[in-house]
Amino acid sequence: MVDMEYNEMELMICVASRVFEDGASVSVGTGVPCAAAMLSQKLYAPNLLITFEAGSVAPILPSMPLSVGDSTTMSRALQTTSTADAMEMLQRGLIDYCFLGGAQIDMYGNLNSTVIGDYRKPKVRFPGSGGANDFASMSWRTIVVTPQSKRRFTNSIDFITTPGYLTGPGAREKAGLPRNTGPYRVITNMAVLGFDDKTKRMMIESVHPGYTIEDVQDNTGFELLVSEHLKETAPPTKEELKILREEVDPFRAVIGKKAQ
Amino acid sequence: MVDMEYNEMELMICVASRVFEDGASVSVGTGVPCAAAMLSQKLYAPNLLITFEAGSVAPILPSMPLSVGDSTTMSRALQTTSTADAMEMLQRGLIDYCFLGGAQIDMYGNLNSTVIGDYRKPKVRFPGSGGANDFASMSWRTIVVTPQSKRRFTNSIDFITTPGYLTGPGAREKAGLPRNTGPYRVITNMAVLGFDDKTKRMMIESVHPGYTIEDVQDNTGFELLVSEHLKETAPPTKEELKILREEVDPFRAVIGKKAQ
Amino acid sequence: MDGVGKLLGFEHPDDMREFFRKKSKKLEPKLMGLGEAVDRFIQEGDYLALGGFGLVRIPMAFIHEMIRQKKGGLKCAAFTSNLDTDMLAAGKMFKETDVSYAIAFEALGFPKIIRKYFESGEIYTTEWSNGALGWRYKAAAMGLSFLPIRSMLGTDTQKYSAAKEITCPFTGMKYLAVPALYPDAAVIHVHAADIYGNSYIKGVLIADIDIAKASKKVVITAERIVPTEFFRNNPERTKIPFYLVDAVVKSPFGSYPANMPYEYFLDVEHLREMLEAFSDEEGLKRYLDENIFKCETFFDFINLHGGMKKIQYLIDKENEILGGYNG
Amino acid sequence: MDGVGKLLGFEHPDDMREFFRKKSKKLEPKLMGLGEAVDRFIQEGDYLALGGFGLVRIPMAFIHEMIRQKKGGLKCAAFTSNLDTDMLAAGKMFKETDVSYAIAFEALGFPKIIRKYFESGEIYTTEWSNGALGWRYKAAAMGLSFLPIRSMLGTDTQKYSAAKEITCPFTGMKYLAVPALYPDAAVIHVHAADIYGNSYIKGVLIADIDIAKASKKVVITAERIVPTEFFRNNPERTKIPFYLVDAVVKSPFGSYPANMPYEYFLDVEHLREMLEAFSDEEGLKRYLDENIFKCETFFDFINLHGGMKKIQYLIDKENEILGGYNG
Repeated sequence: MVDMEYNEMELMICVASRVFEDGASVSVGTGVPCAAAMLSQKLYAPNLLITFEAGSVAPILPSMPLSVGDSTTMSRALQTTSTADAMEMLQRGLIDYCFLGGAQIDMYGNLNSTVIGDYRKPKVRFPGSGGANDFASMSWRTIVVTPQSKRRFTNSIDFITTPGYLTGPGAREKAGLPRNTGPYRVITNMAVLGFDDKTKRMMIESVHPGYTIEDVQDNTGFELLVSEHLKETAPPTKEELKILREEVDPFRAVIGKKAQ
Repeated sequence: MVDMEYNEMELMICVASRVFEDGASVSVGTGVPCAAAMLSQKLYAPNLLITFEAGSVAPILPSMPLSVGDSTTMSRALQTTSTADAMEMLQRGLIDYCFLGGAQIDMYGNLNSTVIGDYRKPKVRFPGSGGANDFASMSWRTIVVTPQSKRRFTNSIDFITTPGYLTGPGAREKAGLPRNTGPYRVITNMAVLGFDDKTKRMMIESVHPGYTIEDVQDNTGFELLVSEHLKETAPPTKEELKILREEVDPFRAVIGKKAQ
Repeated sequence: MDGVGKLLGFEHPDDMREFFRKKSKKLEPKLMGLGEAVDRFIQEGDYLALGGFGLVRIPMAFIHEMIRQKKGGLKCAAFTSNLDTDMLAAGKMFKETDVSYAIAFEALGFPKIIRKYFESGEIYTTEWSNGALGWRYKAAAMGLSFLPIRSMLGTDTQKYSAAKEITCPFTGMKYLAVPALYPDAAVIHVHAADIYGNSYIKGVLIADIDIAKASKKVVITAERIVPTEFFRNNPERTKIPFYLVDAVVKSPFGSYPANMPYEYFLDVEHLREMLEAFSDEEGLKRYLDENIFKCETFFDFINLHGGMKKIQYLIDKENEILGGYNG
Repeated sequence: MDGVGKLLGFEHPDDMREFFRKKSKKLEPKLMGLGEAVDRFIQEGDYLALGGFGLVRIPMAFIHEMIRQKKGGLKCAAFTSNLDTDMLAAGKMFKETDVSYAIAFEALGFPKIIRKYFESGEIYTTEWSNGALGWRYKAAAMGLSFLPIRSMLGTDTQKYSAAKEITCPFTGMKYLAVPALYPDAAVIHVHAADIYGNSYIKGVLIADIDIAKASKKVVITAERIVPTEFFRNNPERTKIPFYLVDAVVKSPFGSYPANMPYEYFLDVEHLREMLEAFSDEEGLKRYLDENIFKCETFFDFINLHGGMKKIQYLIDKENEILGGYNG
């Protein structure tokens, strides 16, 4: 019997796993992205092509990697190559999805994972871009997974580490970024958000069971648009939870953590 | 007993083999360059680093290659890599010498191996640059091996395939080519020619036994300078001929040909 | 100085991104016969890139089948190709070419009739060095429209190319910008491939990895088909990954009479016969008739030149040079 | 928009050409001890590049010895380095850094005291993405002063970098030009090397081949020293060729507590202890004292954390994941 209670991490992973079409390609990091990609491979997209920026291509992951280049990422891989190769695969347009987090996100999906406060005198210093800027610049669709809060969802973003739609429609193209790319979904503990085609502003696509539009808006520091086709998010299925808990993350390395 | 008679090909190979310092690096092609490099490794520069543009590094050549990437070039090599790698090794300044031929050469050491006549309506079409332009642009010193004749040594060169000193002092740098590079020696059946430091014009350095300065000048379509330190070329030694004939080219693949 | 040559095989990287986005990344079987691969993946007007170098690792069986199917009107890169582009020239299959080295069989000599074809004015050439043409593939492989390089500058090779001069924003240095080369179709002969297209090449890689990344359609011809476990067990073997590949063709001895490193040496005897035959129109026609049009399979062709006995001789020769297969 | 960050580790390619010209290409023995390698090849003020990535294939024994010898005043690249640059930060060994990813031990958390060091203003940072920093190495590895790239554009990461915008001469596209990165010294941990420096890396290569080509001095630390025949018998094994290398150091288990793919897994237990210790100045000082200053050799350090038994556990764990060494 699967316990149908689920925590926020489990919810976000299950929802994220449904994004991929079979045969899509994805650049992943450790943690939630990896769990979502693994779950998706087992349930929805058996041909999901998983790549890691340290150089591994199409592994059959035995467990959650702790590091983007650790041995699990090479397990039964179809190729082990270089970071430049992985980045140039992105630059050639071969990667459909990437998966990011961040300390702050604004209404255009711009992300901060560098500093809070002034760059030269930061209150908090985070790791910086890592591969995030490259992924979000060059993959076709960026997916962000992050908990919903006023502090995180803010237009007073201290530093744009990673490009969303920058200052709005046309701004990515003007900056020189590849055509037709950008943020696609933001998956939080309360909702799935998308981006309005015209204005490129963040928009509620579906609200998770137990939450309302107001809950989502109250936990966002800027005004959200609401999709005409607003839905309630389907909760994690029995199958999703079972496979996530038993096969994807049996040691609860990711699903045992608090969403942050 | 070594037959001390030698043909022009043997002479040019022996003279060329004396150019390298031990520990120098050289990009070679098939034929004379390869024979000279092999002979040099056996007699003068055991640490001569031989590279081929198809991607082989530091082989112990069992025999004369027929093709720049054939299996002999990989025999007991220290690395098999790519053409880009080989070319970038040149671009980084890691290659001391390269070895070229050509249908025409002018007083600045510019070489033609592309066409005789008009480019779009050639009387004769030759193979083109191959790696020659890259080698002569980016290695430190270019060595040319070619028979001496008025037809070949001409300032009416139809096409500059490969850069010598272009139009004279400073022209390479002005064109954007790397600093302090250029033609170093031209080895013919009659003489060893160098280039005057100031004018970058071709200059007789040493004349082979049996030839005079006049012979060389009479077989050259432009006026040659003569080095202050003009010498007679030392003829092939017994040791050079023995090793060339017995170890380097036992099947006379190169030394059995007419110089052309 | 901007090159005056026609720019061939160039695309905007954003257009190529759209193309590569649509290309399937599924692990799906792509094995097919030579005939089908040539028919489906080589179209009139295509810009064709061939793997290998000089007399080494040439997809010769594929080229024979192209000639048999009379594929024509192509563009191609003569990138230190001789045997391969010479064969295409023999079939009068291309009209435009980026040339860095063509015609001569390197140390063995040159086929007169092919030189004549190049001199005839029937072929339009844009000039490059080997380095430049290799970097054009690499620019495309990196997803760029150009790469800065330091060769070809100041020469007529530059003048008759399609390169442009640029200035380094950090040093003020002059560079030559070589434009990306995105071939429509590439054919690469490898040592081993699985049915999905994962491919192993042993020995020098030449420009083949960049060519596979740069090209819109990639056909792999392989000495042998191996289980995918060959790659999963040791993923550093994968020189060309499956997601770049459109077709896999089993093509044993497919490089003959060229050299397949670690497998069989080149057939000097046959190459000399080819040079002889390629002296005039009549010899050329006879060679193509006997060796291609009258042969049903590539083995039929090899049988004309000694068959098993010749192949064993070339394998023995190769083992002498490279000490046998040590994969 | 030109980046406002300070340009670190840059050189004119012509100056680097002169440097590389003088570097010996002789096949000569370069084997030496850790102490000598650190003493001779790491100088105050050097720009240092470290091979590996995150918690994988880190030259940890070398870093310990650098801390022991109190090497300081360095510049370095924090190229998805955490364990490595965090250790250097722990020793307050660098003042300026190109940073693409630092501080956090990826999925395991972050060491508070290292974050504080980065927040203190004592370190000058120039900002990059992993791709950009990797391409900076690659530009140098290609002998260029820059490469055009399509990421970082439009962001503050671009603003605080030292990159410049350029225009493609063929398409008019905007690119970011990232300047070459030519480190003074690189340290790369590999699976096997011969005494001349020929080196084999198994599994992901990260940016290490480009780093080896880009750097003025290259130190290889190797799990094992092997005969040169290991490479001559199968020259595709050579990931880094001897002529790039200045020193070879035998360094078994030299990546511990980080992961050495196909050899031993990372020691989560120890990494968690480090995170704990690196919470405050006192814990940090104690960690460095006990694990480095009071240890004569790297084996002494490993013995503090379980020695043979721990190592065997990590080997077993690795064999479970990658099925044992299948070189």
